[in-house]
Amino acid sequence: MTGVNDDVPAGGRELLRVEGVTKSFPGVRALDGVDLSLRAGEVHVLLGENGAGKSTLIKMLSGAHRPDEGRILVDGREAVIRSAQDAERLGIATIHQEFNLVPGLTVAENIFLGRQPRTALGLVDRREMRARAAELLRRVRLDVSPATPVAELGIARLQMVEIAKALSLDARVLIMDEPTAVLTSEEVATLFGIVRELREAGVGVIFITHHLDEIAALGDRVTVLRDGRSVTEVPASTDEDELIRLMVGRDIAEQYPRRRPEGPGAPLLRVRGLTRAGAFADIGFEVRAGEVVGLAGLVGAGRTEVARALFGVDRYDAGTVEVDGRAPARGDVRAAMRAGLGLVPEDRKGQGLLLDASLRDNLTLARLDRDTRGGFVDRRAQRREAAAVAERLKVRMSGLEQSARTLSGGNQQKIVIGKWLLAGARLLILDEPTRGIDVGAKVEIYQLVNELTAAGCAVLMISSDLPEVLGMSDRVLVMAQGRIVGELAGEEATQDAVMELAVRSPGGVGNRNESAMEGSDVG
Amino acid sequence: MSAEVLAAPGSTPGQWFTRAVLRNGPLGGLIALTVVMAVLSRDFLNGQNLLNVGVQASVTAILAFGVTFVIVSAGIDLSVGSVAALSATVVGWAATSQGLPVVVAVPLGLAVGAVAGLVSGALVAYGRLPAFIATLAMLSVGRGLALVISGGSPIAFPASLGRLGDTLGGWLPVPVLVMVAMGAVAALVLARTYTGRAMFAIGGNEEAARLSGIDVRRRKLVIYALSGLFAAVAGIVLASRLTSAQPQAAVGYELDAIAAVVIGGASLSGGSGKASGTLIGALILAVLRNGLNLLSVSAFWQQVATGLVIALAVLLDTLRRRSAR
Amino acid sequence: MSAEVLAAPGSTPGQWFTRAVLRNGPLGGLIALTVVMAVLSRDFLNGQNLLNVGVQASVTAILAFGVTFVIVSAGIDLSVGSVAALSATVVGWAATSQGLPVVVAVPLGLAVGAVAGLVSGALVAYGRLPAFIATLAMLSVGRGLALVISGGSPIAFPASLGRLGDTLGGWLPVPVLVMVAMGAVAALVLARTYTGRAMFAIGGNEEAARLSGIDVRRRKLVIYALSGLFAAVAGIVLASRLTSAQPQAAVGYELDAIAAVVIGGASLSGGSGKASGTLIGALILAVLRNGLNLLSVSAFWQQVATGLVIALAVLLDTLRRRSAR
Amino acid sequence: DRGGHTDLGLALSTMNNPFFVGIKEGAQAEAKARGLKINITDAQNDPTQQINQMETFTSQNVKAAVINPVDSDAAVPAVGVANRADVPVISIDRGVNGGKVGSTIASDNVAGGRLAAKALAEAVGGKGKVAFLEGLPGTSAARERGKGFEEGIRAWPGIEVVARQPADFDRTKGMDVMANMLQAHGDIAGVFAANDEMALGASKALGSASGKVKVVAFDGTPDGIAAVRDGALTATVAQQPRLLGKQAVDWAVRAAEGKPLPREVKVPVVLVTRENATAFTG
Ligand SMILES: Nc1ncnc2c1ncn2[C@@H]1O[C@H](COP(=O)(O)OP(=O)(O)OP(=O)(O)O)[C@@H](O)[C@H]1O
Ligand SMILES: Nc1ncnc2c1ncn2[C@@H]1O[C@H](COP(=O)(O)OP(=O)(O)OP(=O)(O)O)[C@@H](O)[C@H]1O
Ligand SMILES: [Mg+2]
Ligand SMILES: [Mg+2]
Repeated sequence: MTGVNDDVPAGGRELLRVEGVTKSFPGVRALDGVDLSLRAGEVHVLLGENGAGKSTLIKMLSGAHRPDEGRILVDGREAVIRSAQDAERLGIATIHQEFNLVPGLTVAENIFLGRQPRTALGLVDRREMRARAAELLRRVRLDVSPATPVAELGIARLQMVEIAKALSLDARVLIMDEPTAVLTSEEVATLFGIVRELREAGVGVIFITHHLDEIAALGDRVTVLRDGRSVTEVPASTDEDELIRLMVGRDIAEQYPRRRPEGPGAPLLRVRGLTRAGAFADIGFEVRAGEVVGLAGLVGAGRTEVARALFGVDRYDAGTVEVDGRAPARGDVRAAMRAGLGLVPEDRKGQGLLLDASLRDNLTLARLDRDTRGGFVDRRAQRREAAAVAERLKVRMSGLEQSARTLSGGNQQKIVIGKWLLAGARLLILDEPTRGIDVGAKVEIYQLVNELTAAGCAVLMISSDLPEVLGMSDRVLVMAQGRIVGELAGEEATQDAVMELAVRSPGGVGNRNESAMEGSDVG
Repeated sequence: MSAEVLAAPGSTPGQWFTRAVLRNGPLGGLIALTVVMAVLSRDFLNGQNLLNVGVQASVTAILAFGVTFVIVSAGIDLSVGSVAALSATVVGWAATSQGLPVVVAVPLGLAVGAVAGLVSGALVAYGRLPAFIATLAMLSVGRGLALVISGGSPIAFPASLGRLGDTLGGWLPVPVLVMVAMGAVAALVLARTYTGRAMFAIGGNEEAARLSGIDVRRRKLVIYALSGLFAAVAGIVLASRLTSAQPQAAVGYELDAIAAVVIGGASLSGGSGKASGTLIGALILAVLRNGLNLLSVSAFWQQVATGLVIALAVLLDTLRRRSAR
Repeated sequence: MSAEVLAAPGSTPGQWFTRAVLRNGPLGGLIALTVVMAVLSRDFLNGQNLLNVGVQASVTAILAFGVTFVIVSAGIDLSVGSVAALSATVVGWAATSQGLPVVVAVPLGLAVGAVAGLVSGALVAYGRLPAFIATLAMLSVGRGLALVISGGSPIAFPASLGRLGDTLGGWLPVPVLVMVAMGAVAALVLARTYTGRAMFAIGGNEEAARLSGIDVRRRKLVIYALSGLFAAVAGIVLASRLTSAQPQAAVGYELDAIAAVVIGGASLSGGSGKASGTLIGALILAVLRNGLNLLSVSAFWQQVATGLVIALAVLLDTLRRRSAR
Repeated sequence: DRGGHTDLGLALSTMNNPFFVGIKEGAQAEAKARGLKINITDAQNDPTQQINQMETFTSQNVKAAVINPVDSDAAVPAVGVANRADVPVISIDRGVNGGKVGSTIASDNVAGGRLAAKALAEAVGGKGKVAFLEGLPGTSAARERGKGFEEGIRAWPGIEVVARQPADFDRTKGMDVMANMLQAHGDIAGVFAANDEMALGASKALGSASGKVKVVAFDGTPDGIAAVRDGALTATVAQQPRLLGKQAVDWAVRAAEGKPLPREVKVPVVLVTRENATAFTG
């Protein structure tokens, strides 16, 4: 797909202007004199590594944070944005990087949270609210009832609800912080369609993404942030290598630097007939020492469920799991760990980290037993081990006592992986390992995968990022509707081949519409 | 979900019973307990006794409705027993000691309750105190003030207010009516008002609520003030029943109220809760106490039994939810 | 952080004071309160009175150390007062009514405390009850059992155990020694044992702890059992001071214990807490009560003052953390 | 004045009952009349707090201390605190089972219980079913009054105690427990409540039946006396809390002066009925 914008000098009058904005958190200067401008009818992409300050910048515009210095101008007039209500009044709508949905409430109520339509008596008008929500859901092509509690939705659908919520504001400025990180190509295509319509209607859009390919497809201008400073502003048609260089300050030779060790080793993991009613059925595959096996599929295909069952988090109804010829007990995480498995979960913050604990405690958590002698923990050994692994992974931190919450996404992910290195895992299951992680940090994680396989370990990599699966896997398994529908070895694994399998129902009949295929072109 | 229909054709009574309990959660628990009591004591299932149970549940239930707001918004209110006593004491003091008319004294008492709640709310919202601590402090302060105002002795309640504790037409107890009315108000607030929906939003995900433009701090003020207001109503009903305001009334009622809310199916981590559930929770506690008295269970064993039933009731509800998955 | 050095050269005493309080959190609060009391009452700052404060803090502090474990793991334990009374009653019953030797009676009492905790823990870990409800049930059951065993009357404590409530060398109170020893054990458990580190992990993020191979449910059993065990020790110290086991002892102490833990800087949402902070929290409460008594503040106003100081102490700590950011 | 000096200490078991408030007021009035400074503390029914408060008194160097024990056994260490500091101790309302106590000033709970039994039996005409509302389980007042009542009622073979339930000395509980008892025992002729508060609750629960069912109470609080006057209660075994408080101060002063003291001072309990209610002043 070609950018429609390459030659059109996009945009009209200036809607928004940020001048010399500075913001510090304890120990970090997150923003340092940042400038940005947004015109009506343009898509302005913010680009930068993890921790560059993108989210902090947009939080100034949405009223979540106040700048320490600098000014924000809306329609040329200085604006003080103290709260979400102020932002709303100024016509600014924001989709934050973290979901801001209330699990117990319905889709309709989440969309109109804090702005529910009222009846004459001042009570919430549910009928009106549902009708208006249904309209918005149609617009984002989300096929759920407005009365569904959002707790029942998967992560991609949550993101679409967030988008519907932002659209409901009819804002003049729409800010989207990594909206595509959790979407599949199909939904990305829908989203792009909506953004283009808005651009036509004169809305100014600020768009943050780590997927470089989306920039040319959608953007008009790009502002690159590095270490809290705005480095430069370039047209969106700038080529990817140049963007990477601007963003990370150096060249990255290869985005997917997979180095496969000589010859496949002995089978490490063997799964046969694994089934759990309602989640997945008859899953069988093998992973050999030194291999990276990719597990591709559309969101909701059941990949996460399989990973959790393998690792003993959830039970399964039938089937066998063997690690190194031995079968760890079902539904027992500790048995799976003893057998040599490790799981890097898709929800890094919710399931991977003790956000407020130190990096030392996080890194050594999975080997707490081993560091314990006679009930007492060898804290000195823990410190030594944590220091060694943090150094090996090149974690950017102020020290081992820093809390995990204050690290950037990529460094947080390194901590989770480091935890399993210290625990001695030989087969690592990575579930969406680079979701929301910048190009530079991604490459570091891929290099780590290489190191692991070179040392005789193996990796099962679940990812919705097709180029990543293709670029890093030695073999690709494709799941659809809870079953493995195909296996593609190295050279046969192309985007088209994977997508064709992924959208096919296990019965063999394709049931997805064309937009899925169209969306896959984006990558 | 707790209102699902009891439909189970073609099963034995035992199966039916188990299923009824499991399907209907707190209501099932209440029914089960009622059946057990009716079987054990022939005095239990008669109209007068059931009205007694209603009266005995009323104060706890009214307190618990207010606490429901707080718990739905992921807070907790330990001060309701003290605030109830303080409000009633203020009414008694104003009406009896100061000779103010009842139409002034009662609104004054209600205002005191709301202000006590407001103060707790301000400590939580603006002082960022954990709700447990802010309301624990208010528990102590409220009780102290009630004692100071009354000098430690009960204050007679004006006769006109005593009627609040009486019966209508010789049989329908007014406290039960007040309980039902306050329950209806609580249900309406929770389901249909802006503040009610904000309670669910704040309890479910406070950050999301804030970023969606809900003024979380101001809402918290309203939530705790409502809890204080309900406590004041409960205190006035209690004092009317006794025809005197007791500064030491309602000691420890906060734990009963919280237990009623949780037995009624609300989660202490916020985001869920229903007025109907809370009513059922309060009724379960009242049926239990009434039944144990009817059965002449020894005082000591009554405490043991109460603990067991509280644990059992919530356990059943947890089981039900898990099996519903 | 609370142990930072008090270094503030070149500032007025007022500034120094504010800064000392703000920098040192709970310790700062304790120092401030002590200074205030010393200024207001000349009886406060003498050796004997300070030892009295230590003794008066001891039971709350020992209970609070146990509760610290539970709060660090994001739970709560409302049953500690009841469990303390139950354990002491069992010791009295075994030693006095059954004539068992003290070396049998005391371990029996400790075991009863641990088992009561274990039961709460099982309800939380396997029954998935909210800790608030499980331990509220245990509060009721424990008290009931203490009354049943004692028949409602106090049981004399054997003389040899009475010494636990006495002084060593005529001045050093044994309860203070026990408090310090249990505090050291608690600090060691929290900082250096597997279970202690697991408490922080479970409290920090239970799901992450489980996915990192910590057997969360079994650890919860241990955590609540420890809390019960500490409660038993507190109960025995309390009964030794009274030279008799009182089935109605320690009513409401759970709220004091929880307040001590939170005043000491722990978060009720789990993942943080220190034994030293808890000790300071218990001392703040004891200094406050002792000082108010010394100042002859009326009993009613004492309750008001206690509430205010609890709120203030936690407010100061919250302020400190915000300014430290 | 940095707290100034304090002459006397009075450690009350609780103030959550008008009876103890009466003691407090009697003591306060007497101390004021004598120009003495008295520190009155409230242990909230917790014997440990009582020890703490005695320690406070010794820190204040009081000349004498009065203790109103939460529990007779558990007060021994509290008395020990004063003994060690050579502060003379008077106990009030309840005895102390050990330690060195100058005088015990009390109305006799056991005797009062017997008196109540007699009054109730006579009121119901020597026969019929009666119910008993007990005090807070585990407290000495509940035990002793219960003991006296059980002993006393045994002398009346025509009377059967058909129900016995605690209502924790609390008016609300008194009302609720009475209502529940009436369900199981609609035919009772009389009730003994171990304090006025519970009796007032019970009489509310009896409602229209309150004329027929005789209620005998204990304490003689202002509310209780008023209820006897109105006929809501049949009788109450009145203690004289103000007198107790006054005498406590009297004897404490004498103790401080080193004068000899009697071991026991019995402040009589008085059966207050409709006839003498108007005349009675606690
Ligand atoms: N509330 C906060 N407290 C402390 N530090 C913060 C806070 N929010 C952000 N930071 C820090 O500010 C810096 C910028 O963070 P920000 O979230 O803006 O980065 P980002 O560019 O959005 O990164 P990503 O691509 O990972 O989303 C980081 O160092 C981050 O750790
Ligand atoms: N907690 C849950 N309750 C109910 N259904 C769920 C739950 N979690 C997942 N599901 C459903 O189970 C199916 C498999 O979801 P799963 O998350 O395993 O898919 P996935 O292939 O891993 O997708 P993703 O790309 O989001 O990781 C989906 O239909 C999903 O909606
Ligand atoms: Mg970001
Ligand atoms: Mg997944």
